[in-house]
Amino acid sequence: MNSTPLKMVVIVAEPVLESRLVTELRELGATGFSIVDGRGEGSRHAHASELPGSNVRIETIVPDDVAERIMEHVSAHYFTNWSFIAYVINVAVARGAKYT
Amino acid sequence: MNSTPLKMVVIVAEPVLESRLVTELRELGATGFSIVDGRGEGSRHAHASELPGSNVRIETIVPDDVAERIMEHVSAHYFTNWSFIAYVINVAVARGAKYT
Amino acid sequence: MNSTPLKMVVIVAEPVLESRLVTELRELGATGFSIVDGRGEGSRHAHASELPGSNVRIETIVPDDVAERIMEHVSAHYFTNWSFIAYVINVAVARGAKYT
Amino acid sequence: MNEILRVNLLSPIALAFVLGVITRVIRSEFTLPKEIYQGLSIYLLWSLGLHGGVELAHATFTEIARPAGVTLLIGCITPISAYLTLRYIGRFGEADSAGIAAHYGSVSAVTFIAASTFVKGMGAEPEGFMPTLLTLLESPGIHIALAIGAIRSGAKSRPTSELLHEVLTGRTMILLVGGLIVGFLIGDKNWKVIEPFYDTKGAIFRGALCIFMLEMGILAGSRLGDLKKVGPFLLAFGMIMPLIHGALGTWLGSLSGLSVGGATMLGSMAASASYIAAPPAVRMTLPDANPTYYLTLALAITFPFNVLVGIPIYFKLAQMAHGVG
Amino acid sequence: MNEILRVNLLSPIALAFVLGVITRVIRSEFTLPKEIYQGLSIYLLWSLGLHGGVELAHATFTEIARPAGVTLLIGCITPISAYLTLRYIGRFGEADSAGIAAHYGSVSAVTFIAASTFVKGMGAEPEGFMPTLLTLLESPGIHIALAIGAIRSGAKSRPTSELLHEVLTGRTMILLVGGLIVGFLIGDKNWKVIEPFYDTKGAIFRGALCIFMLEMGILAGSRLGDLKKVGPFLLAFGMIMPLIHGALGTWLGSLSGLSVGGATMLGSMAASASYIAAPPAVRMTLPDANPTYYLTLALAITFPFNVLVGIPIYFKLAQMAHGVG
Amino acid sequence: MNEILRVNLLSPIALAFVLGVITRVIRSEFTLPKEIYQGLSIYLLWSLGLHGGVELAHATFTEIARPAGVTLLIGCITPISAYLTLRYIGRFGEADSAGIAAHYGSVSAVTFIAASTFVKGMGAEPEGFMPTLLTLLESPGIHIALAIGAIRSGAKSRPTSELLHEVLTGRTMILLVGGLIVGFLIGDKNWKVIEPFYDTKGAIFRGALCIFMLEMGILAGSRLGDLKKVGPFLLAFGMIMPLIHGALGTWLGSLSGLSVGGATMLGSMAASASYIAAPPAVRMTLPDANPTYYLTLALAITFPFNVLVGIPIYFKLAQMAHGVG
Ligand SMILES: Nc1ncnc2c1ncn2[C@@H]1O[C@H](COP(=O)(O)O)[C@@H](O)[C@H]1O
Ligand SMILES: Nc1ncnc2c1ncn2[C@@H]1O[C@H](COP(=O)(O)O)[C@@H](O)[C@H]1O
Ligand SMILES: Nc1ncnc2c1ncn2[C@@H]1O[C@H](COP(=O)(O)O)[C@@H](O)[C@H]1O
Ligand code: NA
Ligand code: NA
Ligand code: NA
Repeated sequence: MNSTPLKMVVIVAEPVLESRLVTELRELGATGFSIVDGRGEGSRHAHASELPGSNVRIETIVPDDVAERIMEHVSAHYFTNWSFIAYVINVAVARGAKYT
Repeated sequence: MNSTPLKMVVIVAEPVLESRLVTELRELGATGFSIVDGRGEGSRHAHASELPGSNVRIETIVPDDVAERIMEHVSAHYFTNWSFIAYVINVAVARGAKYT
Repeated sequence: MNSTPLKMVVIVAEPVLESRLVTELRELGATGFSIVDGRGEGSRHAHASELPGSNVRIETIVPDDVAERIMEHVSAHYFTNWSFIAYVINVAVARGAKYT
Repeated sequence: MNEILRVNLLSPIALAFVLGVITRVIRSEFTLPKEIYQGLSIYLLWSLGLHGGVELAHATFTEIARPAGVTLLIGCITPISAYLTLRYIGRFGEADSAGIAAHYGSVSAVTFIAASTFVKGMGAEPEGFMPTLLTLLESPGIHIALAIGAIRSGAKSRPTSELLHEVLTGRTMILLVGGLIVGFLIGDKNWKVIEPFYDTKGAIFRGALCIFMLEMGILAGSRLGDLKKVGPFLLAFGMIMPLIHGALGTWLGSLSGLSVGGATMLGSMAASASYIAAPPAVRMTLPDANPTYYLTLALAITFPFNVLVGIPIYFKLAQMAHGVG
Repeated sequence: MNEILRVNLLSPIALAFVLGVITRVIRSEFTLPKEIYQGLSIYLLWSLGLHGGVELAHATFTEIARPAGVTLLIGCITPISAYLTLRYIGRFGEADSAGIAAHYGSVSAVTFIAASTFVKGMGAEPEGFMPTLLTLLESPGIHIALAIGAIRSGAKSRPTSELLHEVLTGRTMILLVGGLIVGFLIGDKNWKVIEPFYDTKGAIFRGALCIFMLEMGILAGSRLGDLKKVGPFLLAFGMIMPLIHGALGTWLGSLSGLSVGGATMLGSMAASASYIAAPPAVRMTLPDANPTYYLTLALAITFPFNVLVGIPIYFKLAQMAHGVG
Repeated sequence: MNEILRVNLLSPIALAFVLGVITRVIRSEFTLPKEIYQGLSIYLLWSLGLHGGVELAHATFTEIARPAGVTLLIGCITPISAYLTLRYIGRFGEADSAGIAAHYGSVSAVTFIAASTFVKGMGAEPEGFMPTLLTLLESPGIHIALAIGAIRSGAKSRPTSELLHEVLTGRTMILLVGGLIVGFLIGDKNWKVIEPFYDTKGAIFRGALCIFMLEMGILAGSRLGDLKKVGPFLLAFGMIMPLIHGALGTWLGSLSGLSVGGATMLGSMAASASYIAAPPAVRMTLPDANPTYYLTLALAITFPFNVLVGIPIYFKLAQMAHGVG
C-alpha cells in the first residue's frame, strides 16, 4: 500500500509542562499527539513533581518542516531550565493527509 | 553483534479495540506485541470511552511483508469509523528469528 | 537546526528486572533512560509477575558504540531465561552532547 | 413537589455532581485518577449486588415474579420506543437511532443507586429485590436495539454470540450478578460481619458514592462542549424520553405490586440510559453510529436530568399511582 | 512540654511518617501506587472541606471575621518575611528566594490535618471554621511571592491571569472550597448519614491519614539525599522560619479570639510550607528557580519538623498566649 | 467436619474467590485495576501489622518464646522437605526444585488472614501475637531454599546480601514489621481511635478482604490454563505438601502451647506457599527455574486448596491435638 514518510517528534518532559506543550504543538502545526505517563532519569535530576522522576512522553507525527519548527521551539524554550529531551524518528504512515 | 532489520508497526487506537486488534495481529503473522495505555487527541475527537481521549498504543515487531499486511488490514477496516492511527518504524533487533 | 544522529535502544522486559537493568545501562555508558509500564505477549508466555503479561519498556538514547555494547550485554545475559526483547531505532536529537 | 425537589437538589450526591460539572466549567484540570474511579464503581456495584443478594434470600418467588415480568417487558419496550422516536420523528440514520436506543433500553446503575438513596431518604423503603430487577434490565434492551440496527443498517453484523458474551461478562454483570449470588449464599450471620462496609444505606457506601458522583460530574462536564454538536432534537429527547419511560416504569411497577419506593426505582431504571455497558457494545457492533451522540446524551443530559429532577418526579408519580401523597 | 512531645511522637501519624522515611533509608523499593496516594489525598481534602462546611453553617459571621482577617494578614506577611530572609540574609538569587517564599507563604493541608488531630487529641477542640481559614491562606502567599519574583528577576512573567486560574482551580482548592460549599448546603440531616465516613475525628479519616503519612515519609525520605545539596543555611531556614511564622500565627490567632486549639492550628498553618499547590506554580512561573531547593525544604525539612516537633511547640505557645498551661 | 467445610465454603471470602475464578472461566475481561489491588494488599498487610503490634504489647516474652521457636523451626524444615520431595521423588532439576521449595518454605499472608478469619468465626480466638510469627516465617525458608539451589545448581549465585536486602525490604516485610512496631508503640488510647478502620475482625477489614479475594480468584483463574503444563506430579504436590506441612505446623504449634486457634493458624502458615515475596526473589536468583511451575502451584493450586479445604482440616487437627472437638 502507499505509505507516506513523515517525522515523529518525541518529547519527554516534566508532567507540569503537558498542557502548555500540547497547546504549542497545535500552534506549530501538529494535527494531533499521543501521550503516555512514565518515569526516568537523565543528567539533570530534580524536577518539580511530588513524585520524583515522573514524566510525560508526548509523540506527534508531523511533516518535516513542522518537525523542524517544533525542535527549534523546544530547544529555545525548554532545554535550559527543564527536565526535557526531544528527538525525531522517521516513520511511514498510512493516510498521510491526516497529518498535514 | 549481528542484528536483523525489521519493521515495528505502531497502532494508537480506542481501548475498546484492544482485544480484537491483538487477535487480528496474531492472525496476520505477528509473534508478539507490547501495549501501553495512553491518551491523546487527533483530528477526530469523540470515541466511545468513559474517559475521553484515552487510548492504547500497540507495538508489534514483524517482517516487512507482515507489516504490509497489517497496514493494509487496518487501513481497510479501521480508518473510516475509528479513532485510529498506524505507522511503521524501522528497527534493528537481536535474535531476528524470534519475530518470524 | 543541527541535530545529531544517535541510537535509541528499547528494552521490553519483566518488571522485576527494572532496577538491575537501569544500573547496568548506566555502567555501559547510558546517560539516562525513560521507562513506561506496559503489558504484552510474545513467544514465551510465563514470567514471574503477580499480574501475567505486565512488563516495563525502557528507552535509552546513546551513541552507536554504547548501543552495540548494550545489545551485546543483554543478548548474553537475558535472552535465554527471561521475557525480554531489545531493539534499536535511529533517532535524531537536539543537544547531542547530552547523550555522551 | 418543590419541597421534594429542593431536598433532592441539596443532597450530597446531587451537590457533588454539580460541583464536578462546575469543576469543568471553570476549566480546572482536576479529576479522579482513572483507577480510583474504577475502584469506586467496582465497590458500589459489588455492594449493590451483595446487599441485594442478602435481601433476595428473604424474598419469595411469588413476590418477585410479577415485578420481574414487567421489568423484562420494559426491557423490550424502551429500546423500541427510543428507536422509533429517533428514526421516524428525529429522522436519524439506522445506526445512530439503534445505537442511542441501546443506551435507553439498558439501565444506569448509578441512577439506580441515586434513586434508592432518594426513596430511602423519603422514608419509602423499596423492596429488597430491586437489585435483582436491575440485573434483569441491564442487557435485553442492548441486544434488541443492536439487533434492529444490525438488520436494518444491513451492517455485516458481528457474531451476536460475541456481543452476548461481551455484555454478559462485563464489569456490571459480573459484580451485580456475582454479588447477588454471593450475598444470597452467605446468610445473615456472615452478612452482619461485613454489613457496615457494604450496607447500601450505610455511611461508607454513601460517602464513597459522593466522591464517585463528583467524578461523574467531571465526566459529564467535560462533554458539555458537545451539547451543541448533538442539536436541539437530541437535547429534548434526552429529557422527554426519560420522562415517558419513567412514567411507564413507575406505572407498570405499581401495577405489578411494587411499593411507592420500588415503583419509583423501577421508573428511574426505565428512564435511565446506560453509559457503562452500552457504549462499548454499540461501538463495536455499530461503528458508524456517532459516539458523541450517545455518550453526550447518556452522560451529560439524561443522567443529570434523572438525578436532579427526574427521580423526584417519578416518586411523585408513584405516590399518585398508589393514591397517596 | 516533653510530655506533649512524647505523646505527639508516639501518635500513629508521626510513627507512620517515620516508618516511611526509614523505608527509604534502608533503600526499600516499597511505595504506594501513585493513584492510591492521590486518591487518599483527595479523600482527606474532600472530608476536610465537607466537615468544615457543616461546621461553618453553625458559625456566625462575627466569629469568623477577625480570625479571617489575621489569616489573610499572615498570607501577606509570611511570603515577604521568607523572601527577605532568603534574599538578604541567605544571599540567594531573586528566583530562588521568591520561589521558596511562595511555598512558605502558602500552606500545607496535611500539616493542617496533623495539627487538628493533635489539638483534638489534647482536648483543645478548635473552632469549626478552621478549614475555611485554610482555604483563605492557600493562595495569596503564592501570588505575592511570585509577583515579587517576576518583577525583580525581570522574568518575562507569564500572564498572571493564567497563574491565578492555575492555583484557584487546583486539586486542593476544588476539594476544599467545593467541599466547604457542599458541606454548608447539605445540612445536618444529610451530614449525619455520611458523617462516619467523612468525620475528620473519625476512625476512617485518621486511619486513611496514617497510610497517607506513610507515603509522605517515603517521599520525604527519597529527598534525604538532597539535604546536602541545599546546604546549611536552607537547612536552618527550614526549621527556624517555621518557628517564627508559627509563633506569629499562634499569637495573631490568639489576639483574633481563637481558642488554644484554633490558635495552634493557625500557627501550624503559618509555619507550614505548601508542597502541592506551590511547586507547580513556581515551576511554571520561575523556571530558573531550583526545584531541589523548594521541594526538599517543604517536604524533607519543614513538613517533618512541624509534624514532629513544631505543632506541639505552637500548642505550648498558644497555651501561654491564653495564660493557661 | 463436613459442617465446618460447608461453613467455610459459604464464607464471603471463599465465595468471592470462587466468583473470581468463574469470572476467568467464562472468559470475562473484568479485573481490578492493578493499583487498587496493590492498595488493598497494602491496607490488609498494614492492618495486620498494626493490630498485631497492639496485641503484641499485651503479650509476655515467655508466652511468645516457644511458639516463635517452633515457627523458625518450621521455616527451616518446610523448604528442605519440599526440596527433597521435588528433587528425589519428583525428579525435578535443581533450579525448579529449589525455586518451588522457596515458595513453600515461606508463607502467604492472605492465607494467614483467611485462617484468622476462619478460626475467629469458629470462636477459637487465636493468640494476639500470631502476626509476629507470620513475620518470622516470611523469609528464612526463601533463603534456605535459594541457598540450596545456588550451591547445587552451581549457578554463579548473586550476592546473598543483595537477596537478603531484597526480601527484608519487600512490601510484606515493611508493612508487617513496620506495622508491628508502630502498633506496639502507639498504645491502646491511640489504637482505640483508629481501631474500627484497622481492626482485623472488623467490617472494613473483612469487606476489603472480599474484594481482594475476588481479584485473587481472577489471578488464580487466569493461570488455570497452565494447570496442564505443570503435570500430575506437581498437581498432587500442591495439595499433599500443604497437608503434610499443615499437619506438622498444627502439631508443633499445639506442642508449643498455642491454643486451637493459634495452632490452626500456624498450621495454615506452614501449609501456605508465598506468592508475593518468593516469586521475584526466586526469579532473580534462579532465572532458569520455570516461573510457570512455582506461580501456578502457589496461586492456582495451594492457595485455593488451603483457603477452601485446608484450613478447616488444620482446625480439626488442632482440635484433636488439644483433645477437643
Ligand atoms: N539518554 C537518555 N535516554 C532516554 N531518556 C532520557 C535520556 N536522558 C534523559 N532522558 C529522559 O528525559 C528526562 C529529562 O532528562 P534530564 O533533563 O536529563 O533530567 C528524564 O527523566 C528521562 O526520562
Ligand atoms: N499527528 C498525530 N501524532 C501523534 N498521534 C496522533 C496524531 N493524530 C492522532 N493521533 C493519535 O491517534 C488517536 C486517534 O486520532 P483521531 O483518529 O484523529 O482521533 C488520538 O487519540 C491520538 O492519540
Ligand atoms: N514481536 C513482538 N513485537 C513487540 N513486542 C514483543 C514482540 N515479541 C515479544 N514482545 C514483548 O516482549 C515481551 C517478552 O516477550 P517473550 O520473551 O517472547 O515473552 C512480551 O511481553 C512483549 O511485550
Ligand atoms: Na432505560
Ligand atoms: Na505558611
Ligand atoms: Na509455608
